[in-house]
Amino acid sequence: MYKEIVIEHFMNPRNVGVIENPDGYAQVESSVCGDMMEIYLRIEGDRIADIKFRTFGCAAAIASSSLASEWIKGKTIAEAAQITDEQIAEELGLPEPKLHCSVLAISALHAALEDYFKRHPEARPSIADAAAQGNDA
Amino acid sequence: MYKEIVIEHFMNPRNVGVIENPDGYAQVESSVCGDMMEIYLRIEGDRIADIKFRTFGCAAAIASSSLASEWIKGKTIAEAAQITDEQIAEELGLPEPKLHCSVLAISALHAALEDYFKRHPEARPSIADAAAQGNDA
Amino acid sequence: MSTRRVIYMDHSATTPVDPRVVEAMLPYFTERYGNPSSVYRLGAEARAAIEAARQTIAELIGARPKEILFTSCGTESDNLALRGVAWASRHKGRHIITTPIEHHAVTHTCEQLEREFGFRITYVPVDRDGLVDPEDVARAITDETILISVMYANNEVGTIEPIAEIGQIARERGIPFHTDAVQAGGQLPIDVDALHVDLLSLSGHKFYAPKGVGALYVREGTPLLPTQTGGGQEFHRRAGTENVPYIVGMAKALELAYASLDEEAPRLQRLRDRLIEGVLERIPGARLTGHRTQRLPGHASFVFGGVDGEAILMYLDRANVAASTGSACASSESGPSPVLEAMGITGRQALGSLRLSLGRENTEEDVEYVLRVLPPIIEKLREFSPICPDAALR
Amino acid sequence: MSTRRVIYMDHSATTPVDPRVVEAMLPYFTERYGNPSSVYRLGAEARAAIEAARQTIAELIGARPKEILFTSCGTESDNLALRGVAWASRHKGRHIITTPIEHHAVTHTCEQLEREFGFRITYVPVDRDGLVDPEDVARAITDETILISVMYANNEVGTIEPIAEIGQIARERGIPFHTDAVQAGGQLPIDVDALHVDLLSLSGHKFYAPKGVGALYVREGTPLLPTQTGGGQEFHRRAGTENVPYIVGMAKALELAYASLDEEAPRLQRLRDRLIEGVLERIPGARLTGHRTQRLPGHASFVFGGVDGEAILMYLDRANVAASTGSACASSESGPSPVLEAMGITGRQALGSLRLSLGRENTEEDVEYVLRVLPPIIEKLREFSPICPDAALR
Ligand SMILES: Cc1ncc(COP(=O)(O)O)c(C=O)c1O
Ligand SMILES: Cc1ncc(COP(=O)(O)O)c(C=O)c1O
Repeated sequence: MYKEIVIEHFMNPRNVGVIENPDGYAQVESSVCGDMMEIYLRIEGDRIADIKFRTFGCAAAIASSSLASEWIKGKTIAEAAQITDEQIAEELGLPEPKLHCSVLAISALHAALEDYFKRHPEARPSIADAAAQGNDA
Repeated sequence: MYKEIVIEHFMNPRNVGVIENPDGYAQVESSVCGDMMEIYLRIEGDRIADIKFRTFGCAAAIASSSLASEWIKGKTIAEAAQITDEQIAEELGLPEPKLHCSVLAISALHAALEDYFKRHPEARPSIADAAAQGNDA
Repeated sequence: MSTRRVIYMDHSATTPVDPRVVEAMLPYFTERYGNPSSVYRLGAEARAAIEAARQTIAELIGARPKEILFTSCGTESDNLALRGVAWASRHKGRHIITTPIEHHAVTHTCEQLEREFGFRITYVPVDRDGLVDPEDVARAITDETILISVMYANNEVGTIEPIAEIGQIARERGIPFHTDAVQAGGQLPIDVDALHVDLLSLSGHKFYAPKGVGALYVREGTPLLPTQTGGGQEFHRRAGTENVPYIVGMAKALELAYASLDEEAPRLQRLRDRLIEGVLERIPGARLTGHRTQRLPGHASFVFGGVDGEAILMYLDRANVAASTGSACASSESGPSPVLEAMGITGRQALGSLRLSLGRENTEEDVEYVLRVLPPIIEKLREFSPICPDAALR
Repeated sequence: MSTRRVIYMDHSATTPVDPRVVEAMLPYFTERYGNPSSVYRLGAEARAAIEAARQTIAELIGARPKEILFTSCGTESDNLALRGVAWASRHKGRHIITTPIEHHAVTHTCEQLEREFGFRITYVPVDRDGLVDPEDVARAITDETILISVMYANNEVGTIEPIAEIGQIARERGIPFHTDAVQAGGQLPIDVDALHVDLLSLSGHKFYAPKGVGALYVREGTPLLPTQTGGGQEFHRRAGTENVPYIVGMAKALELAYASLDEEAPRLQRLRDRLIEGVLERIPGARLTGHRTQRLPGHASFVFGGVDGEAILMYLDRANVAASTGSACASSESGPSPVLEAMGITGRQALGSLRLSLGRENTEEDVEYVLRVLPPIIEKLREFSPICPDAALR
């Protein structure tokens, strides 16, 4: 059911843990299956300097969290915001019933960024920026 | 499905054939499955001196005819009239769906005797005789 | 049993399992025994085996894997097709079109739908050869028609029906079309698109897989209410822990059948034609049932005047030949065959039917042997019979 | 796969086929391949094998041979019991009583009867241990009640239900009583008269026969409309060419299971109790689900706070232990288990369930091995988890 890459991330998830006094934080739940994820961000300038997560969920949920954290860490906020759940699911080769697990990881990231923007409205990328990023990619 | 005795009678049926100018004759059909049987009787005094039959039907039908003919041959009319389809079915060990095949043989005998009685009313056993026979058995 | 080899000529009733199929199944009993729904590796391994089998069968009949459901037999496939579509569409209409020569798995299901659930069934007629006229199907369609079911090839008389033409008509009218391809599977090429079918039944034991496994092709978008509910197996359309060994075996068997079809079909056809010729030549009053050429490659069927089919079988059995009279599955029902009746062969004549269906192990010698032993059997039985063969033949 | 032996502790999901069962089945694939409906000797031989199997199973559960129907799996047995009785009795009433902890083969069938065919279903509650109170069943009966269905032993939590008492109540009210004995078959003694059941489902693959064969006991006189129609097999109650090898295999397997029950049940029970003790002792916050003593001899099931069941399974798989979370058949459905919910174990807590079900090959060493590898797995997963175990436990 799972590809080896899922197992690998699941057995050795990157960036598990918490960050004390994070710059961005969120806890989200999946309405589909009850999975839950927590994301902690440390942001330096426009860059996500550190990320930690904790996930309650199946192998796919934990692997999605781990892969997402790996991709996010070190990226600029604008870059990180472009990562989609489809990309995660594709990279992990998730089977259909597990697609919602990759959605969970990306929702958690967005929620944690939102949390950061609430306290740092100046950091929120304008729609124009986002569009420019999109064209770059 | 069939016991060896059925196969034996079926492969080597006794008394197959016809009797020219029989004393009693009948042709009967099964309403259940379309089987058909013909019986020819030669009667001497009160005894069934000879019997021949021809049967269109399955192994059970042919074996029932054969066994019945064997039992009937040489018996008195009164004795022969006592033979029942249950006795035939039991001797052959017929499975349930084939019970009607033994009925066919006995019906044919009764019809052939009836044919004889029509021409020889004096031979018809009285009810008292039949009852006496019954008590004897 | 006798030590003499049985000459098995009842492949339309069932076939021996091919040793290569047994080989393919064996690991799934004692080693790869995982439940395909389990997440661990033993389970994933079983799941993968099923999906590979599904892929194989889909490719062989021109379908997509998602359109193949595994069932427990041809009867279940037919039942699921009929009842599943009937229930799913019952608010649209309650009229079903079929033929009088279908297998009991279809006709008795139609009868239950009629008697118990208020459906109306139209049986379009067949001709003397057992052929359905597509025009008759077209004429039978009403606004209430929710399903048409016509078999691909008949089990009793071997006739191959004009499925593509009927499918075309069904397609144009937007009515789901089911074909019972249980006899055709592995014997005739199947392409669900070329045949324009929406549902198609297969049964493993007719092509050297075991008894107790079948498949139903269901074209995407065909309405179908599951008739076996429970776990989410088979895309939530047929619940029940999957019979992994048999599913693997069925795919293997169908693959082998189609891989050898190009040689095997003409070979069987030659044997069949020799058998038909020989029987008609050597047995007075013998008559072929079913179409002379548009018939299953290994299928020869006859009626003989004045004798009963079961009696012929028993004599053949003693001569070490296994054959059948009408449908084996119908042997618990007595009386003349409704299939022959529909073709105009009625009453006692229909009781004297014999089916010889050839398969892989059969050789020319087998055919010659049967042609040697059969005529004296018929002759002997006719001696026992009160029905003059000539009269019976008219 | 790894060369290390897998420690298989998922016998409630399925079992490996016993080699003696394979042995018993093998001749029926390639040698004794006749269709049981055929009249010749190859057919009669197959018929005799089926009837001998029927006799064996009937004797083992205190039934008469005519009351045993062979099916294609436990799911079909459950479906036939429910749908067959429902349809046969629908003019009498449309009320069915069951429980919320039945297998999906029962609950999803009830749901379809309710949604599509106008039946009304009452689910009597269970207590924290998963036990049904017979008094609740008695109270749920109305004049419209046509069937009661309560499982003998639950697959997820192992609890054994008071079937005889419920059967007594059903008997007194003249209502047919079905029990799903799929988990109990071969593990608990079954006597259909002592249990007062009218219908009872079995599935071969839970007692070392293959997946894809089942049986349904139907007490004489119980109303039942066939749900698979066609040939006259199984006393006209379940059409379809019989799966001769598996039928032979299932009888053999059940015979073996009951022949060794007196030693095997206490042995499994000891292993199970050691497993339960060990887990509760070594894993903080672990909780047993199901009744402590009134449970299947080899069945141990738990919930752990703060971790997800599937994640536990995957880690166990890597440690070469095959186990399950809830019902394997339910693994295509997500969300918390309705069985645990019915027992008051709700939400995220119910997601962290683990079932270890022991069987013939399992040894004391296996149990000790699991007790060694499981605690660190739970610990590690809790480290990943945002849910404080203590909070999750309340
Ligand atoms: C045309 C046809 N349909 C359906 C069936 C039923 O298939 P099964 O024997 O697998 O139940 C058969 C075989 O008996 C058949 O010949
Ligand atoms: C209690 C119960 N009932 C029914 C079934 C279904 O049986 P099968 O897997 O043979 O379809 C199972 C097994 O999955 C079960 O545990």
